[in-house]
Amino acid sequence: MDKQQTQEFIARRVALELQDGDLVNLGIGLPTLVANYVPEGRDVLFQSENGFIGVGPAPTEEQIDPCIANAGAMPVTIVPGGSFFDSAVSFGIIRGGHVDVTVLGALQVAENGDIANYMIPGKMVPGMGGAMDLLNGAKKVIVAMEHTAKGNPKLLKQCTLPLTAVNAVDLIITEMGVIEVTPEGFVLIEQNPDYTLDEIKAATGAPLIISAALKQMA
Amino acid sequence: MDKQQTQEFIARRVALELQDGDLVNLGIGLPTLVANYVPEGRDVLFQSENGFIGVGPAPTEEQIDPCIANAGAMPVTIVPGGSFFDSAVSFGIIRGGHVDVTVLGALQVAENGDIANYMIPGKMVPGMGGAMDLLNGAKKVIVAMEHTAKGNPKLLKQCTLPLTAVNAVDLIITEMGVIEVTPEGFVLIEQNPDYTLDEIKAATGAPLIISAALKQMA
Amino acid sequence: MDKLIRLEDAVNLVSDGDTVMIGGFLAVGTPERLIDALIAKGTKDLTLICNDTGFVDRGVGKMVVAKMFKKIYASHVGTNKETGRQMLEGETEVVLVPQGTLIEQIRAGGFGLGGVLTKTGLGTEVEKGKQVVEIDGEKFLLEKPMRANVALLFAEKADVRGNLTFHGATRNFNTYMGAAADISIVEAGKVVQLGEMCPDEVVVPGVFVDFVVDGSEL
Amino acid sequence: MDKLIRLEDAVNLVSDGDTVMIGGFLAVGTPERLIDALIAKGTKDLTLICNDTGFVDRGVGKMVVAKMFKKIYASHVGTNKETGRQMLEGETEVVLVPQGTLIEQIRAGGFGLGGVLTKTGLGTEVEKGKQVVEIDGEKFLLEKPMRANVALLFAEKADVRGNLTFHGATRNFNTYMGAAADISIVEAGKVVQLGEMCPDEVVVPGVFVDFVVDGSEL
Repeated sequence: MDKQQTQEFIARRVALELQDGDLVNLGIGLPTLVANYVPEGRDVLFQSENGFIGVGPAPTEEQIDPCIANAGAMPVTIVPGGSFFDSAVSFGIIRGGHVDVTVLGALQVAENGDIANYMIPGKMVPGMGGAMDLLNGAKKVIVAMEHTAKGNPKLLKQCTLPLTAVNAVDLIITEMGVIEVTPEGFVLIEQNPDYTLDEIKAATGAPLIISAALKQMA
Repeated sequence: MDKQQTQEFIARRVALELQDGDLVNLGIGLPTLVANYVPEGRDVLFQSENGFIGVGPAPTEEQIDPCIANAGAMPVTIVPGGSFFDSAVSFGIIRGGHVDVTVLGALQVAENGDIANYMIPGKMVPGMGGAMDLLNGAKKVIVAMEHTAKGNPKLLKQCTLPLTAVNAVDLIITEMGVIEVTPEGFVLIEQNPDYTLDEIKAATGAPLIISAALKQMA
Repeated sequence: MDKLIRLEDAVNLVSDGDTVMIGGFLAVGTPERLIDALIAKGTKDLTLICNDTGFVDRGVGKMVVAKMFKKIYASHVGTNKETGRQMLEGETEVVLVPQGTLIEQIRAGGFGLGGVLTKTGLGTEVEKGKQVVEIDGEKFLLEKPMRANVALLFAEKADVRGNLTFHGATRNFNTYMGAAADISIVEAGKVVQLGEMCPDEVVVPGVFVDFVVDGSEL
Repeated sequence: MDKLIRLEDAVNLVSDGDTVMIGGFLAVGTPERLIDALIAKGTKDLTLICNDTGFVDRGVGKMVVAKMFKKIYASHVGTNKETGRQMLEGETEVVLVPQGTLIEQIRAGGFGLGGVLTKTGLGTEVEKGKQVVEIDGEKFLLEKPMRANVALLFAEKADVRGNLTFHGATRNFNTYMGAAADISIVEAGKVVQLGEMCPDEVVVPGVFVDFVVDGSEL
């Protein structure tokens, strides 16, 4: 798989996690792709933290409205039944636990659910945007990312970068598999058959428990 | 003066305190009458804490809209340029210091500005409604009331009833005069010539300083 | 997600012993049909969170007369003599809460905030038993978030997704109670279909609304 | 109170060294004309409070390029390389604030609340140097209110009293910054006369707006 195929593979698997009636917030980058793979007939609404519920598909040239953009400043549309609101309501929705699922990328995830995804000191300091609020407030936090960065593990015993939130991640979905964050640590519950268990373990910087009910990654 | 004339006399004097551009919140009862005496040409807006700015005159029979009532549940109108909002915004306006003047009644006012106006334990316990927030948040607090209750002073060295707020009152306007609450205590700055200074002092339950610039009550 | 529900089914969502938030301000913006149906059903031992207790024959006051509450949180109960009687005779516990504090406590409960820091109530009986937090030398009262099992709300118009709009002074507490309750039910004066409400027009997004009763059919 | 003001007079309300709040989210809902006029005037040593720093050629980012800020509070600066350069080279101090915390701090500043109690940022660098308050055994970070000398805002439509309405995702921080600033100036896409805006339609009441610049005339 090339990078784009890898990202699409991950996004497709994440989409299966979304349940009927869910309100979902997608981070920038790979997570945004998830919207393209929501299973047919499943009623899912997307929130954009800059101020609306009901993020729709990209507009046609004629549909573009400069006032309707997502949290990454990309032009989008709003679906029927959507609504606009301000940042205070938007983060009331997020902080108050009204978002069912958030899907975010990460630089590092620790086996206790700690996550680092907003800065590399001295190098890249974009800021946390809404990520800290999402990680604290969303009912379920899914990290969608490539398993390693330039061959280095991103799933670790402890994060070395500044944390975005402690104890926040529930599920990690990568091109290698689906990993639950449990009190016992990382548990592999689905395996991409393109990778052996040894390969996945080698790419993971913390002990990886293999679920007794391990399934093939959908 | 009978009771009604007394109340109108007080309300008329209170109205002179309102400045051009002021946002004003009027309590129930006597304070409500103040709206009738705003000096010609003075641009004053009234806030109703149940959720709007721009309280207008009482509606005609045909104008009555059950959704437009003041904080005392009396039908009112809204003036052009008015706006409706919820209680969170309404008390953001109040608590945040955006109300220039509030006019409230009182059971007791102490010489340090303490005020009691929401309950008589065991007898009358209506509740504070928005009064505690108004007393803490409004830029200027005017108490409009009769000077005594059944002959008993309401201006006291200390309140004996449960307080609505401490150190909150700026000005007291009664049928006898206009009294400033200062660090030195009550200062009479205007006198209703219908009462002698001795009568006013006798009706006041705390020392009353007579201003060197004492004026006749307008 | 069509959120329409029949009135009979809606009232079955309220159980004996529940804490209920009910919108409205002196019976303006109160869900009268939901209240009537609850009274007919005879739910009991409820705890009420509401701005006031309305009138004996209007608003939430009808439920007071029907003795449905064991405890009441309100800012004002003076317009309903039955509340006063029950309170003074010890039949019902009444906790008086400043209006601006009450709406912020509800907002905090719905928006995932740890509490409210306000000067309102400092130095009064409201302060008793509560934590005072000093911030940069200034004192603030810490008021805790409020939540409920069920919220009963009124709106002028709802769409089938539960997006709401309002007319006049009916917003009051209706805008935040839905966020702060496990289940929120809106009695809408009118219901419109998906896409018939402009997303710019929405005052309360449907994420805070679980069920809508079409008031125009009652 | 007609609040209309000319663009030239508006920018003279901002002084060197001021703290300015500027509405908008990645240049959606940003007052571009006010920004251009400020840049032309050459104000300096400002402290900025804004969701982000936009782009080098759009939104508040143009002011970053013009080196008008000595300090910046924002949730995200990653879309503007010049902010990153100034930050890493020590030219401009950048304080990263979680987005949901930032809007609540502004709301608290405008609404007279003592602070914000949130779980967001606990266990991260955001927590450093801040008070942690324990409420019923749960920990919350105490974030202080924010205020500014001047707020520069954008709205789709304003009436001459400063009542505002919005379109699309342009509300973001524009709804609360006016309350939190000593002087607030709105660049409105369109201005309507007194009585031409329905009071039900108002999103931000004019009490939070001091001046309106008619953007349709620019």
